[in-house]
Amino acid sequence: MRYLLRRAAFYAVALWAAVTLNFALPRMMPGNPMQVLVAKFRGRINPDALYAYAKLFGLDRHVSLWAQYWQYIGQLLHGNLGVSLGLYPETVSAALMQALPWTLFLLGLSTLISFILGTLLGMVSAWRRGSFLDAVAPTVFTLTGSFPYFWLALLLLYFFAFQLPWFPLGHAYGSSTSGWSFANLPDILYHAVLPALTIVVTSIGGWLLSMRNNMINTLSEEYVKVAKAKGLSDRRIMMTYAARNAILPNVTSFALSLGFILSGAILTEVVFSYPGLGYTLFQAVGNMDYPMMQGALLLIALAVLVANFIADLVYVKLDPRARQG
Amino acid sequence: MQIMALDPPPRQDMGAGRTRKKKGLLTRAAPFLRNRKAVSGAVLLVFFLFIAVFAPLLTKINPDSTAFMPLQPPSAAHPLGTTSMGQDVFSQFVWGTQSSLFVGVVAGVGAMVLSVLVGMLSGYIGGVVDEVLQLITNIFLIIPGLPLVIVLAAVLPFGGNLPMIIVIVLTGWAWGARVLRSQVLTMRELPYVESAKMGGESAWNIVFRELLPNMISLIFANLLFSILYAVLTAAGLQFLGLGDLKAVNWGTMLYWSDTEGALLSGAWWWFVPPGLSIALLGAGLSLLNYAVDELTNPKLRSLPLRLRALRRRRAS
Amino acid sequence: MTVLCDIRNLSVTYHGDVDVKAVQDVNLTIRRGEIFGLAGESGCGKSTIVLALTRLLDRDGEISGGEILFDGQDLARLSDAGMRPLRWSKISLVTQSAMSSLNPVLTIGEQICDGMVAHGVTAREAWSRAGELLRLVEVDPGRLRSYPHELSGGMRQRVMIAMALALRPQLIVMDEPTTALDVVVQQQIIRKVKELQREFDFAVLFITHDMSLLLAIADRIAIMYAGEIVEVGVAAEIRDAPRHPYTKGLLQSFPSVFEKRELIGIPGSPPSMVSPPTGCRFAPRCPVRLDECASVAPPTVDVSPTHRAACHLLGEGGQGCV
Amino acid sequence: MSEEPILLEVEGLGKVFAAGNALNRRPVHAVADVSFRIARGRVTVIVGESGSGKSTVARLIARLIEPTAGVVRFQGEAYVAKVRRRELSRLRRRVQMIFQDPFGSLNPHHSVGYHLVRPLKNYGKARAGAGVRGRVLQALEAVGLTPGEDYIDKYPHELSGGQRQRVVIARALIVEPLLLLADEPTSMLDVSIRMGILNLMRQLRRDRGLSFLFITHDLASARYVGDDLLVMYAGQLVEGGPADDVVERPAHPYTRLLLSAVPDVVHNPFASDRAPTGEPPNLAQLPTGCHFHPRCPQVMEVCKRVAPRRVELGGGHFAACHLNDMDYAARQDGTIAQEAGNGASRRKG
Repeated sequence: MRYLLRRAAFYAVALWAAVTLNFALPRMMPGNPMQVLVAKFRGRINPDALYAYAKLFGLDRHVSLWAQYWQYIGQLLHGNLGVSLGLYPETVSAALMQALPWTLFLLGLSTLISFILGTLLGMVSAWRRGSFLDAVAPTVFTLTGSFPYFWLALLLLYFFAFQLPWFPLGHAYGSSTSGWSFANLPDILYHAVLPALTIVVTSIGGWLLSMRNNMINTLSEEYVKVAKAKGLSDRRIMMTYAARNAILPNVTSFALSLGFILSGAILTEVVFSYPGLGYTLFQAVGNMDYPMMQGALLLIALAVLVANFIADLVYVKLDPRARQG
Repeated sequence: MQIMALDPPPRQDMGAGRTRKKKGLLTRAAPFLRNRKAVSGAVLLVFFLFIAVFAPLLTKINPDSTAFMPLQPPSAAHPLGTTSMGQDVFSQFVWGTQSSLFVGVVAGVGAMVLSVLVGMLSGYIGGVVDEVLQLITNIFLIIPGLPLVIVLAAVLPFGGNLPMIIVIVLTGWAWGARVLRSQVLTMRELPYVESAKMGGESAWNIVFRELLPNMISLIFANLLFSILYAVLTAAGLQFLGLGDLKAVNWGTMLYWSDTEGALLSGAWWWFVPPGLSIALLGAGLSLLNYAVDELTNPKLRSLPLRLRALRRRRAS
Repeated sequence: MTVLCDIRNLSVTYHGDVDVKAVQDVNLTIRRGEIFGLAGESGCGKSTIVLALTRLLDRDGEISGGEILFDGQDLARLSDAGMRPLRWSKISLVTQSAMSSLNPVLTIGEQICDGMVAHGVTAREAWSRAGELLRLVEVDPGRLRSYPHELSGGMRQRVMIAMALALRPQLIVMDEPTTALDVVVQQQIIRKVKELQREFDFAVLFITHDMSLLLAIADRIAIMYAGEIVEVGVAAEIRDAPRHPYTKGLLQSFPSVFEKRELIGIPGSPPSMVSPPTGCRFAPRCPVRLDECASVAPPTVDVSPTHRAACHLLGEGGQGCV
Repeated sequence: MSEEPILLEVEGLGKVFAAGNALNRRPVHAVADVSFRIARGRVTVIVGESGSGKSTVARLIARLIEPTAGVVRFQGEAYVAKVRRRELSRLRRRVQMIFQDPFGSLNPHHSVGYHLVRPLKNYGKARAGAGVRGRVLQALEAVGLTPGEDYIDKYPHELSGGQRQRVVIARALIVEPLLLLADEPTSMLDVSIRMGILNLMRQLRRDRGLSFLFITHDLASARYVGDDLLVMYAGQLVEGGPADDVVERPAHPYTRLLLSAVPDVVHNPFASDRAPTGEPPNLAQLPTGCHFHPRCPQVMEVCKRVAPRRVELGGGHFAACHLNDMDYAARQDGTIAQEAGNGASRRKG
């Protein structure tokens, strides 16, 4: 429990850092941010939207930075992320809430597949040192792991959606269906195949390699030797003695590499026009939609923190030593 | 490349009575040369370095020149064809390699230096300094890099490669710092560090003369990882159109080929070279990294050929 | 006492960049119900013998010659599947560090039970027996639900011993079981082992580098040097009339708390097993070496019905070094 | 012991480590109220089980860690809590330390020569360039690595464990210290090599008048090299005095327990039928009163509440046990158990 409390304290600090960074971002633009914005958009944008943005970040008032900061945090606590400059009068939070489920779905699905598959492959290739699988899998997936996400996405799109029209060219669902419902699930899954494949292929190598290395290390542990001396079945030695211990560091790095995978997912979403957070962020950049950009960044940071906390919970469940803190 | 061979040999090798002379460079490099992954990784890396360094000799065509027939497939005059704007893809590729490698190496080295500084400082000094640095490291580790880079690239006022390099360094150092810190923490407790203290060495000498030489392979692996991260992130940003679009590099080549519909018009000679180059360079770096792992951790080494034959014999 | 385990001409080779023969033509017999001590310094091959006997050699280690006759079966030639029924039920193992020998993520109870369950004991039966086993080694049976890190070093080693006893094996191999423990705890553990041994009548192969401990507890002792057995005998013979110069040197390396005497130890250091000396492997460090020691390997000579040693000084009616 | 001048004087030395993390600090009393003296030219041994704090005492004297209580006086100069760099250098020029792990004590990247030259330079003892190599060779030969030329250019991985430990000793000796702190220098060495190092220590004491503080868990080695013996339990000194006296007439039940448990070529600890019980306490949760009382075969009521004082038994022999201090125990506790008197009367008689 103490361990979790300590982690929670850390996440609170990290969240505070993310919020503060977000507050600071518009102030990184040179000059008076308000004037810069007005000059930049010169009539292309609804002045109300710009005003709402300035208000959220306190760019319009001549009060102390400190007061502006507290004002901003107060707004955030009310779930107010401002109004989108590009999609005025839609609010940022509404737009992001629409995008969030898609990212969670795509990323959750592909990360889970990649984690499970990679961990299993790593486990088996370490258990069968020197086998064909062990000779091929780590090298092949190390190579695919260094592929640029977006290029792989482009290639898949070209071959499996354009040349061989097996899969759709993009988007999360077809024109006949819209949004989430159980009846739409086949269509949604159908649209998710290529983007998910991109993420799985490029991220599987990391899990495989780290699981393999951990497993090789645990296999030389004394307790594995004793387990063998006890006459336990290979299956039990592999699962309960070697893999159970080898997976612990993988759970920790699962959380840490989530940020990295998320980055790849953003590029994938852009290539496939997948309406998730990454695509929204990308469009916001194109529209110079600052409130949307910052809102998306904050939400992504929050999502990573939550995922990390879940990983911590799993870790505590798996490792009795962590329970004592 | 003799770096890895500098690591202390495993203890069981330390049999008594053997008197070896100080090893020459060639014998030190031997385990490296025997590792297939290391050699193929190095070959790939050297290939791209060669192109980058000798770019002016490899092509005389200005990569920006739009003087040619658009969308020509590869030919003798244009080994990699032309773009839809009539530029020579080969010369773009050659100069793009230079530009992409430059960003990758500069940002990679920058991130590495930052992680060495923070990691070593945090690990060796300890106390409050360590707690603060560790907190910062963990926050940077957890904050997703690319979205931040995207937003920063959009917000920061100046153009060119510099902002990209800065943001890549800022988002890429944390992982290495964490690894190095934990390594310093274990090494700080080693008796030879305490012995050096008893021998009157200053803190500076202990860090740089006693600890650093034993961490070279880790730092090298960290550098490889940082370069890979930098190349991928830079290409991703440029592909999204967030870099300097007038510059010629792998990322902008892909950006233009994508926006100009090279994919749909089947102009593979345009989008394959830059993408494949990123993949191959990445593969080279990963293979080297993998090899460093194997060379420094004897447990991970693959079986010698003779032993594999022996096992086959036993199995049959 | 009848023979339980007969090791004949055992050789073990580790394959690597160069092949290393870690154990060379070793002959040993372990009798039922005895404590057989195997002493030697680090790297002499004593742990390799343990690994060969329990068939736990790593993937690069191979039994390259000889046989291990245990209860009528040759363990050296058994397949993994053939070996499994013998494991733990006939031969069990207690290793040096109980901390690393216990799986950190399983409770003590689960680890005691799974060995029994693997040999056909029902889970319920195994659990109740596990409680009894802990009582036997004087650990609170409530500890069954504890994790290894919640126990002290001495308790963990007791748990290991309880675990090794679970299926009433005929032989328990103890590889430096007390090296990581303090002397007082060591004494508690050794007393417990001797007590249990009287009760259940199993044989113990006790591996250690500590001659003073071995002389106190073992019935018979074998001394190993550089992969070979140099001397075997009843404990009293080894203590009072050692015949091999290495054994003498070893005994000269253990000062006594109660008696102040000048000791010399052995000059030099053990050879590398990659290229062991020709002839007698101890010759380069031997204070009484002869010319032939450098070239001819010494034969093993019976000094008494229970005592043999391999030294040129013993050949042809020689007295050995005195 | 009294004729020779006192070199080192340790008074009330204590070290409390903070275990746990920022949210949950638990004090661990590694060393508490340790006092002793080392006379010039004598070998003083601290024996104790792992976790008894014996290594911490050596580290505190060498200032590798800072004490939380007490004074260390070396040649009359007092070193309290924080010591400045210059003072530290002055101390370490006269007090050197060698460590348990000969494999880890030498940096694999530096040659033997480098390891020996650095202390000379750092302590300003190597001004003339030519003399340095000579002094290094001399130091190597002094520890039995002859000829020195064969070793000076070698790297640690080319040496055996025993040779390494000799290099470590040579490095400590090259600055010509007066006191050598030896923290379990033989526990990781093969038995056949151990005697060589122990004999080297005895020889250095004899030939150079070097003083030692030898830390070990091995009573036999302690008796072999030691002039004076200090017994540590749970961070405190429980008994001390001339080695022969302590071994032959142990006054503290813990010392008796240790002596009865040592496997020995002469004495068989498994012959007697009295088995010791219990294990050393957790330093974060020390027992009240005498730390040894939960394991003590002669425990009295007073032991559970009142910590014993240190009592001089004559001839430099002392012990901290109520059995040797019955008057004090009686004053602390009106109801002394009758049977406990036996131990005390035996001591006095």
